Amino acid sequence: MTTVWVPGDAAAVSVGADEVAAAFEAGGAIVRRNGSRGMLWLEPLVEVETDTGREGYANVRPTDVEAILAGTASGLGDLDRHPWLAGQQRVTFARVGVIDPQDIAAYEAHGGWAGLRRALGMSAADVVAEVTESGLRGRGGAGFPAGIKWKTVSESDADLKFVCCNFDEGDSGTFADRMLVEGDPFTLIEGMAIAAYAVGAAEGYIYVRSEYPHAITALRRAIETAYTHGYLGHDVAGSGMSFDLHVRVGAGAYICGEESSMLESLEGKRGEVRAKPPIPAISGLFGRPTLVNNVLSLAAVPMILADGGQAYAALGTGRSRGTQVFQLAGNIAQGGIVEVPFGITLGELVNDFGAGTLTGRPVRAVQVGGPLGAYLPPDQFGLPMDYEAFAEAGAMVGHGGIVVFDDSVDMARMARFAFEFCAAESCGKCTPCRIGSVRGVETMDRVIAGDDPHGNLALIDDLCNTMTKGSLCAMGGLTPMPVQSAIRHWPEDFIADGHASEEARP
Amino acid sequence: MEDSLTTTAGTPRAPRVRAIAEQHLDLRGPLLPILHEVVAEFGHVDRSDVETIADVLNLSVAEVHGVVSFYTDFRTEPPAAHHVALCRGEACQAVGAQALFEEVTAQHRDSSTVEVHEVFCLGNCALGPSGTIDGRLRGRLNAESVSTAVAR
Amino acid sequence: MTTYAPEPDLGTPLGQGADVTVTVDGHTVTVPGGTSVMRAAAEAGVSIPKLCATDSLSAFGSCRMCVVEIDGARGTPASCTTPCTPDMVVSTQTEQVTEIRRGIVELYLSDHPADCDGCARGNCEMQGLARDLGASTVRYGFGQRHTTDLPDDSNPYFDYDPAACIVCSRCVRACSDIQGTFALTVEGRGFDSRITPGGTDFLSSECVSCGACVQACPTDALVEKSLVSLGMPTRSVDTTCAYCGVGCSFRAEVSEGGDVVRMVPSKAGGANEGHSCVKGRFAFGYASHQDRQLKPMVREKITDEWRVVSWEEAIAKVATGFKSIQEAHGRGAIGGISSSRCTNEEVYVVQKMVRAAFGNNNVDTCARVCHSPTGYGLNQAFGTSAGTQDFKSVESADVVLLIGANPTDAHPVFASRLKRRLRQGAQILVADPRRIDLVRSPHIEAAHHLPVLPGSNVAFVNAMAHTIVTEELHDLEFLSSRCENVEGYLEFIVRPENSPEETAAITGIDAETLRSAARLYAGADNAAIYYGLGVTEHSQGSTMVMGMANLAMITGNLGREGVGVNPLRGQNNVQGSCDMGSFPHEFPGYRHVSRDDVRGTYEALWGLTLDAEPGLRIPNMFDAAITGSFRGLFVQGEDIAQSDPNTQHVEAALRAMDLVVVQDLFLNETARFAHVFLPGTSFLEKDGTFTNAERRINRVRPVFESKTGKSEWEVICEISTALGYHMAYESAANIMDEIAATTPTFAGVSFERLDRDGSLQWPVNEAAPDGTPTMHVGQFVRGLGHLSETVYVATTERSTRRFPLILTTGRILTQYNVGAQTRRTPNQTWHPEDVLEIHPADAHMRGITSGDLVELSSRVGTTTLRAQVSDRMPAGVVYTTFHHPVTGANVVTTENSDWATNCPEYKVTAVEVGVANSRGSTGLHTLREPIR
Amino acid sequence: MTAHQQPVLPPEIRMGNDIARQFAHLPEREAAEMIATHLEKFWEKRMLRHLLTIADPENPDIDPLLIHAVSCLTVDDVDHEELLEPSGG
Repeated sequence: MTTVWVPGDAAAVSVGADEVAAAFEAGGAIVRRNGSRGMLWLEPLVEVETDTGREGYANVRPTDVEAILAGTASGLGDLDRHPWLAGQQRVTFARVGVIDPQDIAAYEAHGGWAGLRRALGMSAADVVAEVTESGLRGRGGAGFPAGIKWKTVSESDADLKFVCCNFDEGDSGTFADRMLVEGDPFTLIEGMAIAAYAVGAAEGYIYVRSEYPHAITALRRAIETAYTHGYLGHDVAGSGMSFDLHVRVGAGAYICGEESSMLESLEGKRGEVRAKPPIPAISGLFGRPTLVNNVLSLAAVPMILADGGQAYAALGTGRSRGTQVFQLAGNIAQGGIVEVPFGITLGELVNDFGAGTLTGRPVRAVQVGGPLGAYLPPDQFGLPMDYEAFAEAGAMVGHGGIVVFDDSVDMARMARFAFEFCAAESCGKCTPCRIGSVRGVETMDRVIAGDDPHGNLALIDDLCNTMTKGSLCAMGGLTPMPVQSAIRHWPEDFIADGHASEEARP
Repeated sequence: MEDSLTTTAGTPRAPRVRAIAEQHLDLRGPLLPILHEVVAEFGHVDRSDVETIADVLNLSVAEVHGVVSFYTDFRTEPPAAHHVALCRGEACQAVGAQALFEEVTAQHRDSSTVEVHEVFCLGNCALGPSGTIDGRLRGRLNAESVSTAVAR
Repeated sequence: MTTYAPEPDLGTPLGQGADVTVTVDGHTVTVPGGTSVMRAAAEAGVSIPKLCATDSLSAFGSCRMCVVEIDGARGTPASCTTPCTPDMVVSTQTEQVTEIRRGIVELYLSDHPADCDGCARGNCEMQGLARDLGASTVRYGFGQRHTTDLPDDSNPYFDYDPAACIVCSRCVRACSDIQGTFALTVEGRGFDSRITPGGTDFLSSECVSCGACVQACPTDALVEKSLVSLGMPTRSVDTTCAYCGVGCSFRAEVSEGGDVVRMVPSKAGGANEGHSCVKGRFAFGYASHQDRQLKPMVREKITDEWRVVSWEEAIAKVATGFKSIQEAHGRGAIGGISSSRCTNEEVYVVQKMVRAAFGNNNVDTCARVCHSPTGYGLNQAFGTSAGTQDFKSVESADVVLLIGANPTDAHPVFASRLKRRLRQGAQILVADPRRIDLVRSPHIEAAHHLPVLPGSNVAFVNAMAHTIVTEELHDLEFLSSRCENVEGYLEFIVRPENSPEETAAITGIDAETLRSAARLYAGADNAAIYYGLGVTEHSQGSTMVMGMANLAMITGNLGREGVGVNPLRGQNNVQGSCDMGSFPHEFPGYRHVSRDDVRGTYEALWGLTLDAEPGLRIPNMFDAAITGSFRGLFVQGEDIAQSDPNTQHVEAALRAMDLVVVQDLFLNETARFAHVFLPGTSFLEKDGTFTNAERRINRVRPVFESKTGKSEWEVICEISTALGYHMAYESAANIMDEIAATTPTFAGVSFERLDRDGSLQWPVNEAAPDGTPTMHVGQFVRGLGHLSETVYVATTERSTRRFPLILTTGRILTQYNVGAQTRRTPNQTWHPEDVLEIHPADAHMRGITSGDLVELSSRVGTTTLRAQVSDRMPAGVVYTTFHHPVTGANVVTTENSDWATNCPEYKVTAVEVGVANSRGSTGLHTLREPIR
Repeated sequence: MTAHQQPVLPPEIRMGNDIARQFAHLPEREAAEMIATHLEKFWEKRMLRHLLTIADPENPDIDPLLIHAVSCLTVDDVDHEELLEPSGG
């Protein structure tokens, strides 16, 4: 009988993968569900096991199943050799799309648990040192060196410490966390167990947004399996270490992706941002020292421990070490996951991997790093993906999401949307964000309506200054970034005469 | 409304909510899991549920009320029969989500059986416009495919 | 009296770490580590703009007005949430931060009523900042408002206008962090965020109207109704609350027209540190109530109409009347009762009048009926008649054993302090028949509720001690070095009859629960006992006080912060009235009248010979009146006909007397039996001192002139003089000087000193020049602490077939004692009548449902009130308050009293309850007869 | 309301009995002396005198210990030394 792999990933399912799987079963095939290979424009992307490899079939519909099983359909060849994948360096995503995400034996066969085993044989301090050596920086967006955070938590003295995984992936244009968890959940579990060991935490929480029901199910199943196999619980991998891991579901609040607001939410409170200090590493969840890392940060840890920090640090550029999982989204011909070392240029990602826009029209703008990230024009495509280089360009790498727009985009509308999104998702604690976001929408409406556009853009500039410098967290502090970058690069969209006034130019 | 006092099975609501809350008492910070379960079972959080949960968790009514009102998932009115949530995030906007949202909203503006909401990102940003229809994630949506799915 | 200026707000509390030195705008300042940059700046005299910060709350960081620049630091951090680090250099007034502040104020103003310049408060912090920053224009035009909700005027004392609210959360945080009620929250999020008392209006919410939110509000959103109606105050007077024994310090803020606009709790107040409750904060209107009787009145017989007379005539009548009684019936036929509502100085002159002018020791005080067993018991055990700690001490307690007290209702400001400590992790054991709020309320849960049956306290405390001793959890070192009668006591307490198992049937407390509670108490680093009238108002009230003292001694929980035995005094000056010698056997400072040295002091100073024999206590006076040997009584500020037990007996005694003189604010129940009524002064007219439950002597200052034309002490002096003993003082300060000169524990007290230092806790003398927050450090006042063998003796008051239930009494938050004050304020809104709480099973058995009128009968009387079925009650026990004369709960209480002090056994009365109309009653009334 | 009332003892007997019961656990002589001391320290003299006149050993309503204590009273010659201790009230 033929074995076929049909992705169970939410993206694949959203375009009919479940129906395709059912059709294969009806057709007598053995159906196995993998994660997505990340070549999302090809979903549902079905793979048929052959003697020479896994033959791929793109955009499969139930009606195509008969031909595929009969061997009469045209395929993509062995997927592992597909240039789009071959051009990547998958470290964190190495197993995603390859194995059955719930098959713990397959996980181990593909190198799983090696990092944890090695870590458990080391001192906690050495584990922290290994992470420090890897140069890993927080993948959630802020890019804070993971080793420093781990060290702070490990050195905080407390009866109880926590490890929290921020899986509140709310930025539009990002989906890497979700795909990792749906495609290879044990990697995250292993990363959290290593982190818990390193910092001395006995409990872990994964805060997942409720918009990710597939991931929640996958994670819960995998955690149960990990308990059954002794990788969680009172004796992790026979080491005597105790670590309990819980999944907590958010409730529709973007701000809960901000770490302190996530902690408030985990405590069962309104997800309002906390003022810092104290930092969570010293006083976090329920006032205890808490390590908060993003999914991809924690998912990078097993490899760092398995292969050594140096191996990871060997990848990348400047102070941006290792790989980043970029996500190509929006109006893009070849959208999906591209895991490559830092240093690749924005243009290579958009044009080479992404193959330009889906509509075939010219690219006009790219937003990098989510709704709080800057809009960049194609003339900046030479920028290397590097935290510092982006910061210098008034932009940010963030979580590695890249959203492409063609030339039909109205950048004034997008700038307005940035304020609108902030108004909808602000926690409301600090004044610049709470009131400023709404005033931003109103003022931008006047600009769009042609009502004293110069004066109102000057007001927007003042507002952006107040929000940037006055806000409590990145929500209010960075909302000006898309707004001001749009005004800077596309003034013609804001002013009928095509020129924003000098004073309005940030 | 009938379901504010009784479950669909006809059992009184308050004891059931109390039982749900009590089942979560061993969790740290159990309020959100409890509210999720109440919404899953009853479709919304009623004022009486707020009082019951506050009592079980030994919180003030005001605190629970504040939490319920913060999160969009914890709706306080019963849901319509069909629920469409369309993504208005930038990635989906890049492929026409704004027009889709406006069209579908207009189509169901006066409907008592279909409610349309905006969401910001469902993590399906390469296959937009995305949305959920009665809880199921769908990609590459257009007005026609939304209508077909709602009718199903 | 000072002209009006709000109390300065330094932004955030001080830190508690080791000192750090920083430079703010060129000023160098040293502050404790952990102190915010904002506070350090304030300490250096630099004011940083702020809206969400206030020094009574920890920093929140939401308004962002307080941004500053710090050398070497990125960006513009908020100074409220940034702690000082050594050698930090801060700039608070740069162009950059001013620009940010202007931008924020412009945002605030864009969401604020355009007419807010005219807001009642007049000191709106937001408007002030806008003016200071020159940010009055709003360029955003006519935009959305965060709310269109209408003002909520449901609370009788303050209004909430959401439109004026800047959502700084100070009110929410004050309600949770200071008051501990958590009645306020933010609703919605982002721009829609608005403050709400839980999604309803204030009156129907969980709000207890403590005023902390109003106090915290920086705008006109939460504002006193009185401020709206009377306008801004023009001057203020620092004084002390006249309600419970917590003794909160307030600033009375007064309008141009002389009306008190509001009472603002003082941050400098040692007892309250800026907090307040619904009574002290708002319920002061009685002082100007139309019911106040402002002129002296006399009548020949109590059935006659009152006749308004001059002070001279009234005083002459008092003097003539008392003299003729003494001539006919002897020196001991008259006496006086002083009031715990009055100042130390007023109480002192009353006892002096009795001892010097009456020539006897027939002086007593209303503390007789509340805390006299505290005096007896603590004196026996420790050698002085006072609580061992200050209130602040609770902040160091790890386990609190609360017995027979309901602080959230009766001592709310202390309760807030206690709850804060509990939220920090301290544990509480609640011994009370009722499930009071401290057993379980938001964020507070008692480790154990010990539902001790009324009358069984001593058995309970002995079982606690038995467990501790037999499980060897006692502190032998403390016992051997600091206590006496150790062997005798230990031999007694280990007897099987004191075990939890043996006493369970008496106390109603499960033995294992009690053992667990005892272990918790004994195992704590610091365990403190707090108690109230649920301890004292029993036939073994004094024994129980000694039992608690034993418990503290055997565990070594005395003589330091966080421990002790602490009475929660009922009235503002219970401690003081006892201190001032208004007991029939004691001179000021708890010195027996038989002591020649003490008598000698007063005899020399007063120029006469004093009686060396104890006089009559209040109940003895009543008994003697009925037998005819006691015929004249002066009563100051105590409504004995309502507050004392067995009303019929009290009334019979009053009727039997030839001359009853009442000095009070109102024509109270006792005045129905009076021949002379002398108008009294409210605390807003008094000049003097009150001493609170922590022995803290606080100044009471006149806010306006006496409405009667005289101070109460002046009236007493005039009566005394008319009686033939010349008494005169220049001022209240002069009286305190005499107290200090004659009372060793008050040696260092003077008005001058108090005005300078704020308050002092006695003893204040050479050994303790700055007062004594914690007593018995190192050794007890009496030397060794005395362990008494506290044998449990059951009360004679038992439930019978005819009276199968036990009635116990207490207070409720919004009313106070006999209600004379609070009933004359909008506090009536919350508690318009006394209700009888009854367990569902007892109610069901009698066909009673909530709201029914029921008849409550004991062997001495019957009254009618409304029932409230409540599972807070244990089966077999009913409960009511005694705030309303129309109920007259004391119609049913009996003549039983504490064996040692005759403090009435209010807490145990065998009763029966039945639906009223089934017995032919028709409505809410008492069986008390009209005078005519 | 008087219908409910029990036969009323003179207050001195009622209060004296209350005190006596607190000391009943002690040897009788010691108890009687302590009761007498308490009475002298806190009772007004006319109450003590009245108690002396009504303390009828034959009266079954009077605690025998109180009778014994009364016999120790020295009403007209109170030993002041005993009373010098401060007491509270």
